[in-house]
Amino acid sequence: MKSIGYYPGCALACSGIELDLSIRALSGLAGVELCEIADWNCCGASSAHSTGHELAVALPYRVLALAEAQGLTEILAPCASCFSRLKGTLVRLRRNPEMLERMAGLTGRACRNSVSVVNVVEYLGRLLKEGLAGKLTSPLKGVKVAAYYGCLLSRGEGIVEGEDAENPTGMEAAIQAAGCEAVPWNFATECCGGAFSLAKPEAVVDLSAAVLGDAEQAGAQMIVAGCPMCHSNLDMRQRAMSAAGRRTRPMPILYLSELLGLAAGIAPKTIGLDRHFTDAMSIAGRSA
Amino acid sequence: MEKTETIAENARAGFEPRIVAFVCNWCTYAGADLAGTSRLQYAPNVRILKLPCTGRIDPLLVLKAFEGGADAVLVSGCHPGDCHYTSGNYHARRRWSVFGKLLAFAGIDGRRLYFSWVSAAEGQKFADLINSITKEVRSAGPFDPVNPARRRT
Amino acid sequence: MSIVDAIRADAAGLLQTGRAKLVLGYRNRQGRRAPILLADAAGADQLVYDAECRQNLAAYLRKPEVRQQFPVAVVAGPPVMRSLVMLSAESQIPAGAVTVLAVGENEYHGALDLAATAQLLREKYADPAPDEELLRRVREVAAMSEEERAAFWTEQFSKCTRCHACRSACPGCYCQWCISKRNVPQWISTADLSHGTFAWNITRAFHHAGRCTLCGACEAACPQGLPLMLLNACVAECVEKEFGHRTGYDLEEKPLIGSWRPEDDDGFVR
Amino acid sequence: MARVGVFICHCGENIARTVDVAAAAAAAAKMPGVVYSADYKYMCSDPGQQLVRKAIADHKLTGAVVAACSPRMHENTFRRAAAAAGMNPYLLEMANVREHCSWVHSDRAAATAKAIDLIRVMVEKVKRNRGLRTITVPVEPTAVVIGGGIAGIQAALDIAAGGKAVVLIEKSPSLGGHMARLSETFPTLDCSQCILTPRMVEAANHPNITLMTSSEVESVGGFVGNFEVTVRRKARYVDPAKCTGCGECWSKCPVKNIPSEFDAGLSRRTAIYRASPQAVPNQPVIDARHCLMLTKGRCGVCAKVCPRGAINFKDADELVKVKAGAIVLATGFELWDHSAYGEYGGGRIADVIDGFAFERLASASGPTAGEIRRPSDGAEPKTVVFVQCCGSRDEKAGVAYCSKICCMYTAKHAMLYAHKVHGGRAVVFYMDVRSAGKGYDEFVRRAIEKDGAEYIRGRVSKIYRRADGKIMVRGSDTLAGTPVAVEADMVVLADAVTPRPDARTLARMLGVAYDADGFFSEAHPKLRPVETAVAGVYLAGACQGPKDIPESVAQASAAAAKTLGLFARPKLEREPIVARVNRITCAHCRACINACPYKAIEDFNILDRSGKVIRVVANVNEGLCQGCGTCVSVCRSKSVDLDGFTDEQVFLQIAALGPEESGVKSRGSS
Amino acid sequence: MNVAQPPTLARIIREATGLDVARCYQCGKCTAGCPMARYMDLMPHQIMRLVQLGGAPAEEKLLGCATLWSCAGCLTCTQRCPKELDPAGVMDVLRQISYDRKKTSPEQKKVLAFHRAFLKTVESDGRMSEFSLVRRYKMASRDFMSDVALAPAMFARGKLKFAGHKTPGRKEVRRIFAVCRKGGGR
Repeated sequence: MKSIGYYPGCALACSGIELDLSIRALSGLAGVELCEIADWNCCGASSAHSTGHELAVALPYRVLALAEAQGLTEILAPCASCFSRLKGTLVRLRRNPEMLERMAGLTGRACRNSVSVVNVVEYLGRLLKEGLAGKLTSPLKGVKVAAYYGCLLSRGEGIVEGEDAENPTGMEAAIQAAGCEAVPWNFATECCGGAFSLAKPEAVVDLSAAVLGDAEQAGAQMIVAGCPMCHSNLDMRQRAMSAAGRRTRPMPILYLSELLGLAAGIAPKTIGLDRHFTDAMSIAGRSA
Repeated sequence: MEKTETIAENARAGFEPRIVAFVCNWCTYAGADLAGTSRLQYAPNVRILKLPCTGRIDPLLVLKAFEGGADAVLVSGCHPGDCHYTSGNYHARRRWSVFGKLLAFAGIDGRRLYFSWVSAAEGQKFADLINSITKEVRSAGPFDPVNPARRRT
Repeated sequence: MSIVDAIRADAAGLLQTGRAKLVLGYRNRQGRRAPILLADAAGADQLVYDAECRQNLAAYLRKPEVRQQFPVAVVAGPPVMRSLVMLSAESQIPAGAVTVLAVGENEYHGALDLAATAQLLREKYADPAPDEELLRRVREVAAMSEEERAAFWTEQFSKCTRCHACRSACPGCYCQWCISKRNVPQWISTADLSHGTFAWNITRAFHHAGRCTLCGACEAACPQGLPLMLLNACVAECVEKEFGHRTGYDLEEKPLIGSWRPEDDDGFVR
Repeated sequence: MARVGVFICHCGENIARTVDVAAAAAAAAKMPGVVYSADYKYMCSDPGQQLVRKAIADHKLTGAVVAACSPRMHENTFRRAAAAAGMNPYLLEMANVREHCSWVHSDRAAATAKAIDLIRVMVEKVKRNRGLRTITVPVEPTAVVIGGGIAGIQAALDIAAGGKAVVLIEKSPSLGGHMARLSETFPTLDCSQCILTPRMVEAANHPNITLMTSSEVESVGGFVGNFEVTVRRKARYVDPAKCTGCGECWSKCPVKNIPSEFDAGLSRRTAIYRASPQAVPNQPVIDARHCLMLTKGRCGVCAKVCPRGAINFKDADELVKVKAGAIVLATGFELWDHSAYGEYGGGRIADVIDGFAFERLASASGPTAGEIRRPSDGAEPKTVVFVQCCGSRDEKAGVAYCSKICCMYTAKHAMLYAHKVHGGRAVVFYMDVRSAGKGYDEFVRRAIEKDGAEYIRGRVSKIYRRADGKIMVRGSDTLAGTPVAVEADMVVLADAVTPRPDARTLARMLGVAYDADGFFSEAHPKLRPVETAVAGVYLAGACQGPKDIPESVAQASAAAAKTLGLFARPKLEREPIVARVNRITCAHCRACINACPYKAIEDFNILDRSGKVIRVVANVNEGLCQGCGTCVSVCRSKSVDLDGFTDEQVFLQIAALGPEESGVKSRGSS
Repeated sequence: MNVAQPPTLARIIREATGLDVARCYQCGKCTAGCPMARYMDLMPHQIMRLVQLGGAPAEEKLLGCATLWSCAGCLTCTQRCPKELDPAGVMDVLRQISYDRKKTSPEQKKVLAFHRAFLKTVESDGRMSEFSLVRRYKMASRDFMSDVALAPAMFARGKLKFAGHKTPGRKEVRRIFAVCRKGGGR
């Protein structure tokens, strides 16, 4: 893999900035060029999906059409939500060519639906296989990690491929490559509350706390996530959780890419480890 | 519904196709029985000849039926996997596949020869099949009894 | 040593050693190629072989006078070799009864038994170059409208006198009691010529499904010049496309008509 | 010269309403060869049949056509009548003018014309019918019963009681099957082994029963009355003639850590072992995969301690051929593997067990002597959750069908638990309670009302083990409309009942059909539930579909009755619809031999006086031929023909529909 | 003989998703696994049941319920449905109908406000920026107090930026919104 199309998505510019930073750092290290799709737009996330059937397809369609027009064959969507919207649309259009035409008319952009979309777990897995593993010079020996997939990296028929939805294992190889130990636990694919962080914070606190609780019980010292939404819910809401009497000890939440970044000896600030709400810098100390 | 339609067309065409159906005893014959017990109406143009199994239905019998003056021939038996004799219909299917293509190549109109799977439970399918075939053959016109390889016009 | 010399040498050798009591080959007769049944090694130098040798000598194997002389040797190019393998698969050739003087595309492979012949065919002649001219003719007929095609064949079949030269020329037609000879009941009508000829020509083509090696002997033998190869080619193409069946490459070959696979074409069935 | 009689039935109004029967009778009378023609209100009635019999006799008929209902309805009736009148029954044919004519058309003219055609077709056929004689084949009065569970045992005992020989083949080293592993049985809670063990012993000792344990069917040839079954008797390394079952060997065997199949892995066994203390025959076998002597070539302790020198490490499999007239399939079932349910822990949680494991826990002869202890730590579970429909009725990850017995045994489990663990809490998640059966629903109610089982209607979505050891069960109560979470100490999954994976192989050997799930198919779902489509092969027990014990036993006895019925006559009569080869014209291309689904056609050598083979031709074995006629169609020289459906007959039938005859008014010339 | 059926929700769902809700046999596995169940007034299996039931009262209940707006779309129900149905997908369709027909119950104003704010942002900028999203959301929901504590920290961490990023193609995006609003390319 020399280069790959890149769809950062809205969150990676703000709340999910660490994901963006760490992905770019790792790609640089692995010598993979990220070609950001010019003029990309928001995928519509769950809002478009919740309120408008057409819109929920049209927005991702435009992104796919742009990517294709810019000669990209494969795009990385690190945000799990963007990933599932883009790939979901791609799969639907593949099954429904009639809709493909309608979208072309609706957006005024033609598209053969030829690009493929990969998520952050697949992408990092490939980087490791293609040589990154050898560059992980300062592994975090023996750190116990709970691999958290949440919903969008484990479920979705035809969207998440090559994973057992009830028992996904995609992250484990990466975690071991980073020198850590992936602990078995029960909430790897439970929901954190997702897009309700603003509208139903109480639900998010409730569900996220349960996730943290189980990870802690399983003896995990940190949780590794792939999705910015999960990350902000688990990371940002910990104070609210303790306020609600649901949590006592803080639990660092890292992106898988951050973990690998550390293991590769990249400076913590470069990958945004200092931007977390719940201290993660202490983890950096663990890397040999 | 179907019947009145049929009659109307007869009036127009004044031609009633003769359709010979070679069917197996266990599925299609029983399916036709079911059409009967369910009182499903269909065009009276078909004449059923019963054989034990589609395996027994030599494609050359089709030529005989044409020779005998049939305007079209239907061959029908058990769905794949349901054969009472386990594999007679599989044998038949392969023969038909070759024979059908050969006849088409030799200039026999596709509307003269039909193959179908009709199970003992598919009375409705049998009735619908006969009706649609009758329609098609009626549009194809009489089969030339003197010259099999030419459609009389 | 030229191919012909090699054939002559092997033929003579086989006859002398008694490994063959008879050699079926080709010779010249007034500048045309004709079959010869050679019993004496001395006559071996009459044997010839070239592109003109189109007659399928495997057809002679059904004749009593030949069968009584088993073991025999047959001069054979690839199509004839395939006929021999097919006949053996259909238990028409007793074990060891036939040695093949195998002539390939401008090389001679020597005197082989049938097993070796089948292997040779699989290794060197698995995909014979398609007869472009024949394919063109087939496409032509296939492209016709139904009416045109019907008219075309009516025209062709009307020429048939049912002399059955096609049958005699074809090694696959070894039934002493050919369906066309059956009277009770009568499969091929003799009363109604047009029906009879249609039935006969269709039946002949169909009975060779998965058995015809497109050797061309039938068409060559037809005094009326019926385009029999069109029908053969149509069937052969269907057989290969639908069932991946190639005739005459395997002594254990199961008959195409008379075996099946669950995944066989089902699309044409309602 | 043919003398055919035609008998046209009004079937009350059923035929007469749309078909002008009088006109039809008149037309029939004019058909060449027809010497008698009549119509009658109910031809199948006694006077109707009388009319047929009389006409056959009076007019010396050589053939008869009854134009009435479908032959499926009354062909036998009328053929019997013909026979009674001294005519060969196969000289009578039926023209189906009801199902295929009067009931499906309403245009009287068209229907009548068609009826006349159908009659003419059969008249033409019957002229060429031969008076066939039913084929008789000798019957070997020995039954092979495959499977030594309760169904197999019952079938074997009933057949043996009928005075016929039985060979009872069991794959495992002991009789008893699943039932031997049960604790109590519903709905009476009587002890399973107490009722089963005597029957096992009886079967083993019965003079008419030959018991073959550790044996599997290798291949099956032949046909009804004359099967040849090849059985592989697997090496047991213990000489049954010498072994007394004293137990010296297994008490000394050093390999002691093999999970016991019988105890669902809840206990350990040795490498030389017997399935259970009640095993029949009560003799050990050596498990070659674990025996040190057989794997590493050292040890041999059992041989040293055996007082009778019964151990034989050189023992090898042997193939035994059995001739049999009938075969009873009783191969039973196995439980669906719930590790396919990732959301239930994927089989990785020790205290999430299946029904058999619970049976063993509850069984007095089980690893815990009947005390309910959970596998992980042997603690007594205070809360047990029972989950029904685990894999059943799940088109996505499991099987689509209902496993039928789970509702009952789960109720039993809940009950047994309540009786054994006082103050314990039994929670049952169910979708529906299917308890149709004598005393069954009362039984379930008792579990709920007397023994306090908490029934919750809803599927379980997730089961996981918390760090504190509690097993969380997340289900729902669809009636209350709320999710329900239960903290359990042990979970029992009522796994679906599935056919044995090797049943398909056996089915193919026998030519028996099986359904999409792999259960053997009966010949008719209602009227022939015990037979298969293969004559002489019968079904008993759960190999045909989920069944409880009484049903299995009932079907086993039915299969035995069928078998005894078959054996009641020394010879067997079969429909004489068989293929025949014309030896003069056969070119021996072997196409028919290849095509025959029943391997009924073989080579036949024609010899000269000196016994030298002059020609080889095809030859049909009447006993094997089922009359499908596939061979007829593949024969190019038309040297094979089918009795009752000869080419000649079909030709005449076709001709009978020719333009000049056919009733379909054609080309407007009406 | 077919009498024209009024387009019931069941039919709309079949046409939109190809799912036949009649297949649901009410096992309740969806409800059992739903993380948001406790925030729902109708359980997922009850949603399926009411769709099966059909008729005006059932439809009123369905389109006005809180459940549609409490579904997190985590797909747990869909993943585990033994009848291979898609309760989450059914929710999506119902939610969209509820939104189009303006049947959404007032209690859901916060969720609606969020979605509206989100889409407004995307419509004007082509992309979403948390800042303008939060601003719009607070205005619409009148829910000023919650999470204000987080804002400064977010700014500090570069997780909230005043400058919402606008994409050049936003006009095009606006057109797409416009077209979809009037029933799209249908």
